[in-house]
Amino acid sequence: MNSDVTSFASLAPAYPEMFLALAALVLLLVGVVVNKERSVLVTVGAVVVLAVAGFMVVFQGADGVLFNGVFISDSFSRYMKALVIGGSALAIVLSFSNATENGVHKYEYSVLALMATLGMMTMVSANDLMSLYVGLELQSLSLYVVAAIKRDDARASEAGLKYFVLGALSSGMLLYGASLIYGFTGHTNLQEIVVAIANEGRSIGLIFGVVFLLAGIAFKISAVPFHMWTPDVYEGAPTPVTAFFATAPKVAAMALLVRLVMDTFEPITRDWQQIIIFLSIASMVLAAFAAIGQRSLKRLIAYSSIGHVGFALVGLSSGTAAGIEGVSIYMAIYITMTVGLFACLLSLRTVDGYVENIDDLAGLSKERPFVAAIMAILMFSLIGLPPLAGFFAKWHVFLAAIEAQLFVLAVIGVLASAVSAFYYLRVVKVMYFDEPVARFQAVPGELNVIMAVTGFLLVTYYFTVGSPLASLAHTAAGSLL
Amino acid sequence: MTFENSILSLLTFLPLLGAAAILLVPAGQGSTANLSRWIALVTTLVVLALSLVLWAAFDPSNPGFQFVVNHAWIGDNIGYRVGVDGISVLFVVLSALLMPIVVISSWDSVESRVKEYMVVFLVLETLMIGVFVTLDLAMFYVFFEGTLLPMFLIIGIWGGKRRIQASYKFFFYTFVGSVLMLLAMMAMYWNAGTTDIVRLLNHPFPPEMQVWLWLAFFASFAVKMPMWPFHRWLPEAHVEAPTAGSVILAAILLKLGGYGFLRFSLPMFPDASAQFANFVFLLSVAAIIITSLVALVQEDVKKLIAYSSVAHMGFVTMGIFAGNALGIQGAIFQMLSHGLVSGALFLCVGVVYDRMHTRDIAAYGGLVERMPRYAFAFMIFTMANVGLPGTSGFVGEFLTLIGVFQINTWVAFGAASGMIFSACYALWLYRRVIFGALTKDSLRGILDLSFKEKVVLYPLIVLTIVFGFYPAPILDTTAGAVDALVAHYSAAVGLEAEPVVAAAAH
Amino acid sequence: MGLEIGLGHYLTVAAILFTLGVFGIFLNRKNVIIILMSVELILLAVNLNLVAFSAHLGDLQGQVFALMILTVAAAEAAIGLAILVIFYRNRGSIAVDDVNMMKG
Amino acid sequence: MIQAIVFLPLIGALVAGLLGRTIGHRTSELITTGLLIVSAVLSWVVFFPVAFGDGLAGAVIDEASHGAVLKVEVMRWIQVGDMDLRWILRVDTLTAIMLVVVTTVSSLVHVYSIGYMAEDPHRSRFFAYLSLFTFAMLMLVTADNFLQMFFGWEGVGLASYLLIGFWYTRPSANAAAMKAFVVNRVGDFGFALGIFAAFMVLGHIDFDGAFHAAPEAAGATIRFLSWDFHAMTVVCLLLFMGAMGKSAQFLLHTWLPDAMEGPTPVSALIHAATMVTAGVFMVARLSPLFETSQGALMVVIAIGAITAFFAATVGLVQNDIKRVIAYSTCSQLGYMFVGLGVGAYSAGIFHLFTHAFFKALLFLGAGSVIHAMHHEQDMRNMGGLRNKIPVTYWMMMIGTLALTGVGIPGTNFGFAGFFSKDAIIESAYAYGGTLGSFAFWMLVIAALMTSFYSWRLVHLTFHGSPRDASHGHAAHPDPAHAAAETHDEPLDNHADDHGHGHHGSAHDHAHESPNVMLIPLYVLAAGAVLSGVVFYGMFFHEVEHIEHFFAGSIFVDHDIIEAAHHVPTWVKWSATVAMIIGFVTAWYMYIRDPETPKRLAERNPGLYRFLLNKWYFDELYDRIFVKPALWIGRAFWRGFDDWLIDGKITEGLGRRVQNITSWVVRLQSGYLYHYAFAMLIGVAAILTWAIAAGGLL
Repeated sequence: MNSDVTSFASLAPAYPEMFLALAALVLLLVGVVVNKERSVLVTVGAVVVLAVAGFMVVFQGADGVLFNGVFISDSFSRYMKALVIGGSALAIVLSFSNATENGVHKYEYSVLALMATLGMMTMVSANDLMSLYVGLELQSLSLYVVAAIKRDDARASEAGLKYFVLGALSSGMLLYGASLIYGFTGHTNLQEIVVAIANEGRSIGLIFGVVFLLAGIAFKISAVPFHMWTPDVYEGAPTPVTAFFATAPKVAAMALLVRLVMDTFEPITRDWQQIIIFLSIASMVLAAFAAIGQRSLKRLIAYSSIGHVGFALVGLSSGTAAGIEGVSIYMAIYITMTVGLFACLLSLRTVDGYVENIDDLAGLSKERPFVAAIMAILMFSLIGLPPLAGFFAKWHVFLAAIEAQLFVLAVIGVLASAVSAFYYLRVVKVMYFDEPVARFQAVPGELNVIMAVTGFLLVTYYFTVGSPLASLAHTAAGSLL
Repeated sequence: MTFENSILSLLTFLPLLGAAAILLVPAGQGSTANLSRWIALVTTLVVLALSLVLWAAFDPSNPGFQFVVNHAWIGDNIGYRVGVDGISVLFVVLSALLMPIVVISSWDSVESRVKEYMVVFLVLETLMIGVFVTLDLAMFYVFFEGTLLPMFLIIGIWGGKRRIQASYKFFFYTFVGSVLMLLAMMAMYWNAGTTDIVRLLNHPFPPEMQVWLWLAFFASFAVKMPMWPFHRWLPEAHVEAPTAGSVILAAILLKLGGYGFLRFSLPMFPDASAQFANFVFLLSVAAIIITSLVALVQEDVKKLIAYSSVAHMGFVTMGIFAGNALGIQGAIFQMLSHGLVSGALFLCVGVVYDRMHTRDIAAYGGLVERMPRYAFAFMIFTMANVGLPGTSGFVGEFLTLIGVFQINTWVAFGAASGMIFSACYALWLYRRVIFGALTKDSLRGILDLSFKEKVVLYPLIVLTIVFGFYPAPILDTTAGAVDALVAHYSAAVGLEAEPVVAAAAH
Repeated sequence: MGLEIGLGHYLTVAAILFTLGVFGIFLNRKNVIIILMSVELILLAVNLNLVAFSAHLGDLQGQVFALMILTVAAAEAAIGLAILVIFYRNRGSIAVDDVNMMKG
Repeated sequence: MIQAIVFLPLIGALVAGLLGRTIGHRTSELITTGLLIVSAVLSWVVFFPVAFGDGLAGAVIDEASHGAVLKVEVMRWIQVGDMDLRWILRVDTLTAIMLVVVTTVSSLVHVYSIGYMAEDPHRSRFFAYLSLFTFAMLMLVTADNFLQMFFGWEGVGLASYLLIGFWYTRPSANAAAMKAFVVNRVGDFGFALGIFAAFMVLGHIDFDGAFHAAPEAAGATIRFLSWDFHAMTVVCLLLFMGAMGKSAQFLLHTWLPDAMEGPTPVSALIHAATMVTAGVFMVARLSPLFETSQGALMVVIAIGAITAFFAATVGLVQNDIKRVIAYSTCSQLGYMFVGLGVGAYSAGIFHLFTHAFFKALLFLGAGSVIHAMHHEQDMRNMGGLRNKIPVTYWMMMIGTLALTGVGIPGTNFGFAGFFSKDAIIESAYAYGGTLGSFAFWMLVIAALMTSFYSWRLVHLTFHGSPRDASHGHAAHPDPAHAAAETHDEPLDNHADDHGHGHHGSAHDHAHESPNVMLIPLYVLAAGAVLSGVVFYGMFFHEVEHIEHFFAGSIFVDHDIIEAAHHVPTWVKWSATVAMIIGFVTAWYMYIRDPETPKRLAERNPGLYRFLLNKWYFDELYDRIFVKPALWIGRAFWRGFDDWLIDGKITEGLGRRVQNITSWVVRLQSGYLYHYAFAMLIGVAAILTWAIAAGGLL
């Protein structure tokens, strides 16, 4: 191994990860030392650490490939990492109120979240099958634990178990695929694999490998048919944890997928395109129908996230720069909507605890007009109804698909979105058209802020973030090709 | 910031400002509702005044777009582009005109959630005006589809007993139709490389592509119009919506479809339009005849008027696809006139609904005895609905018919029979509600128009009659743009229609 | 002429092991522990693959990869067992059929 | 001045209609009536120079056609593309005649109504409607283009609708009003199509332009619906359809008898003197167009002749005094159309002119009778009123004499109807051919029947002995007592304001009408007596005189008029003889031997019922139009909209979605091994697909 680590400064592209790793360990120490029942210090510290890391990512001076080519930092990775960090940080903020009730009051939660985030950042920056695997596992193992962190809760432990078993299976598949790719190309480095594929052409073994690898990642983004864990885990895990699951890991896995297919498997675009289209259609359609049958809000959100992954994949399946842009914008908006959604969910407590079922929202608009309004905005945005941000997200991905002449996919996609409108509207209907039944408790301040901000961003997307976000995504996509 | 480049933006977003102001009104106090009403009224009145200024400043001799602002904005595919031409400017005025009217009409009749109500209506106004002024394809969709949101809430929250089904049907019919249009818009961007409507208007789309684009746009506009047989949502939505909702729905939202046909289908896909013209004619005539007959047997006042709207929209689609100046001018006039008349009719229904809380025709009868002023207003609008010369309803009907007669006599023949049917159902309604002996005990104490109701209805009466006798302000405004459109269309289609009148052979 | 053990044979064995592991996950309806073992089987198959390829290609990457997998697998097994323990504490059973509170 | 004539009634209507409640009934009456009288006087001022002087004052003389036309532009109307429509008041001789007829009869009816409607609580509304009607009618006759005529056309339809349904509390009045409007709309449907066709064929929508273009278009064909037709025939027939509706010609006549639900002055003004003659006016106005299509003219003749005959047959057996006169009107309109159809436009207009006077007289007289009988309209309950209301009696006598055409052929002695009716009958004979003979005989037979039913009316009403209920008679020989619907003309609060008892003693209490009602009768009577003899020269006597008088406003066919003057003597006498036969028969059946009608009815029950039920047209239309329309409407509503579109497709789609949902949700079983299996299946499927589609096998 020839060492190109000549100076610390040359590691600049990896500073955020390094900082995060160190800080996570420090916070772990702090947690162990302080060891209180409720560790406000560690939680706040984690948020601060993430904020700093985010800052470092955004204002990072240097891009490049490090550590013998296993790590890459470029505009795309920084864009995605910023989303990951943002999602994680907000998820931790969401866990702040009523942490004890949710079982996320222990310092381990924040530390694990940081570890998971580190894993995700590694995924996003992975430039080698090994770093890919290590990042993925760091993320997954942390999340397995987090899912079951409410130890005395039967449903949470079931969620953890299911997540673990299926996650392990998917890891196995991913590894199996990785091993085949390695075997048939002779390389684990992604850049070298591209060259090898381009030179040697494709073979059955390679396609086997690609399929297994993509299946493993599809599990992480919960694309159909690798989605089965999602509703159960979302439902079983404590709500703040679900919020975490629904945001950052999705982005990281999606970023990984984008990098793999757009970069590594670029020479076999026609092959993976079929797979992505299949995953996309299956996700959009199945989620649209399955969600209609849900009564639990969290299961609804789970299916909704499956559906949204399908929509994001519509952009990816185009295999063009516009597609990457579309996915990038989609994930940003998706994260915003999801965070807002969980903020709403966490702010709806009655004396009996959190609201679980859709019908419990009846008449919310009279009881809590603000929360109801934000929730309605979110629902309309999730449908993709203009002028809300969700529409622009769909606009970008479908535009890419149309430009790639994937007309059938696009038609199925918009029809699925029409079906999906059905269940989103049901939430609005229950909140606005039905009569109130329950009394709700006061809403914690930070949730109000998060809701207000997300609501504002979604509504004013066209005027405020739309344009800058589009140019950022453009740069990000440019760096990948 | 000059008048030229700010007036349209101001018009579009001023209602949003009003909505924001209402949101800032502290909730929970007795005066909240009243303050909200006043803010809404003032905002809409200012918008109305501005729209009139716009109309006055509009140069009818210029067939192109005026007051244009054109910026690229999100990426390279969504821009901020606004401008009006002769076709759209009057719809802006119509939208602005009806808003203060609906605000006043719901002054007393809406008592729950007044604040939200006014906010939603102001948002709706922004979206409606936005549809007509935007010159960006994507933004057109944004505004067009955006109207679903407030309307869904209006029907669902302030509607009648079966409001939920109605709001769902409203939403899904239009949503499913327009998502296909969304894809077509993307395909247009893909083909033309721009979402600038001005440039798209001059972009020649390949004919085989036009067919698909046309069909996708048709899916959206035909539902929105609504054309038979995509109309089933309308009676239900109208019946369940609160009065103001019905008014806006009938007066403005239905026009979005017709406007869309004029703005997109005809000029951008001329070949496909020519190809599908007979299909549209068929549906239009079916709408006119069948829905008129259906209206004849209705037992619910609002439903009857809703079905009559469908029939009247048949004239619009027919006129548009006649593709000549007469037909298109007539279609635009018909839309504007129908905006006034159907809006007014729904307001009239609202007047008695507020008193009796039933829409059942059988529950009324002999109202003229106690409500002569109401009977008078209702008579004027009924006659306008029938298309009596001297009311605005006639001009549009006449122009579309004479326009389409030159293209296809069968269509004109079928559509003209609508004159008979409209008389049947409208007078049959009038006879059962207004005439007859006042024998029902529940009606004995009914009061004639209140001051606010007069304020709402009388201006509409005046406009209905003035534009019936002197439609020139409207026709002059639209003439330039329509002539340009017709020239463009016939040039694109290639040849003049085969002359229907043949000179004698000898 | 004895049987030459080539790459194909290793791959076949690995594929069989992998399949066994996968089948072990969804054919077993009794004990979650068996699932954990099946997972290990899958990882074993992968490692076999990697080492075989590594030997075949004559580089070290595959073997390095295999070592990493071994390490991670250990952590994974530990976490899996930990989750299993709290599951057992809550439900008093580790039967696969009992992991069925949430569905739909 | 023209503007004053046309718009004064509108002002009156607006004042009475909008401010009626504020200014009071009396003021409204006076304002509307006063304005109309002014308008009438001005009309005569316009008309006098035309009739007796040197032509229309201020008119522009068209060199080519010698047409004298006065045009006043009011404002722009519809300008689109090639079409330039303006509100222009056009006055020429034809218009001047109509102006006089309309304003004169209208002002007389206004005056009469002051008396007739004296106790009605909605008088100002009534007068507003009357004035509105007059305005619309004036717009019609002063129209300079098709569309303006259409405006007036529909405007009078509206006024007619409002006036027929004036007593809105009566279901029968509402039904009649609606029927009138709708049936008229059927005609207007044709009219409108005619306008469209005219615009397409002629390229103009104003009359002058259209007339100039007509000769060139005479040979053109048009593709209407799916067939090629002679263009002008299509245009004229479609336009004539409008005339049929408005003038209650055969097939579209059903509304006119029902329209008698309106107050009697309305019947006199609208449904006798003016509005119903709009069709005649239209054909005359468009005579340059009709002249280009012999086919269309033949249809006009046929329809006119059939109507004249048909309406007369029905008139024979009606019992309601107003309905008899209504059918008579219908029949006389048929005469007019025959006159127009054969090319003797001036004769048709002449009959229109005289008919306006004597028919208005008859209606107002009938109104006076009804007024006297406290709103009893059934002639079977009248009789012997001659002594009770002598003035009315004599006025009705004059009207009857004029209607039946009493006069001495070959001389200038005769009532108004004598001149005009004979002119038409002679022209019809002169037209010749099968159609001409058919029309001639139809008209002669109709004349006979006209005489019969007119005298029957007089006999039943004024002669004999009282037959109302209090006089103990079994009311009437007629077995089928079907005409009871008009018994309670106004609602109680109108009728009983008289302060008299019930109609049981109506005859005893019969009283002569006040002067305000009688004076209009005198004026009309003068017209009924004199209008024929005075104006015979201008309308029919000499071709040169006619041409000078009409000054190009209608087409004048020299040949037919010349030929009409030289028909055989028996033809000239035919109508008179028919009239005498009718008179004698009526005298025999109702004075000499009053049991005869009953015997006749019993001997021919089928025929009797056929006539009494107006040839079953209402039933027929109900069966073939109204019921199917409602059935189709209901079918499309319940069957198509609700069942198919909503139930099966929309909600069916919703149900399908629910089905799929429940199936999809069942996939999510909650069992780990199912989840793992799904993943495996997924991988296998993707693998297969990727390899197969990738062409690697």
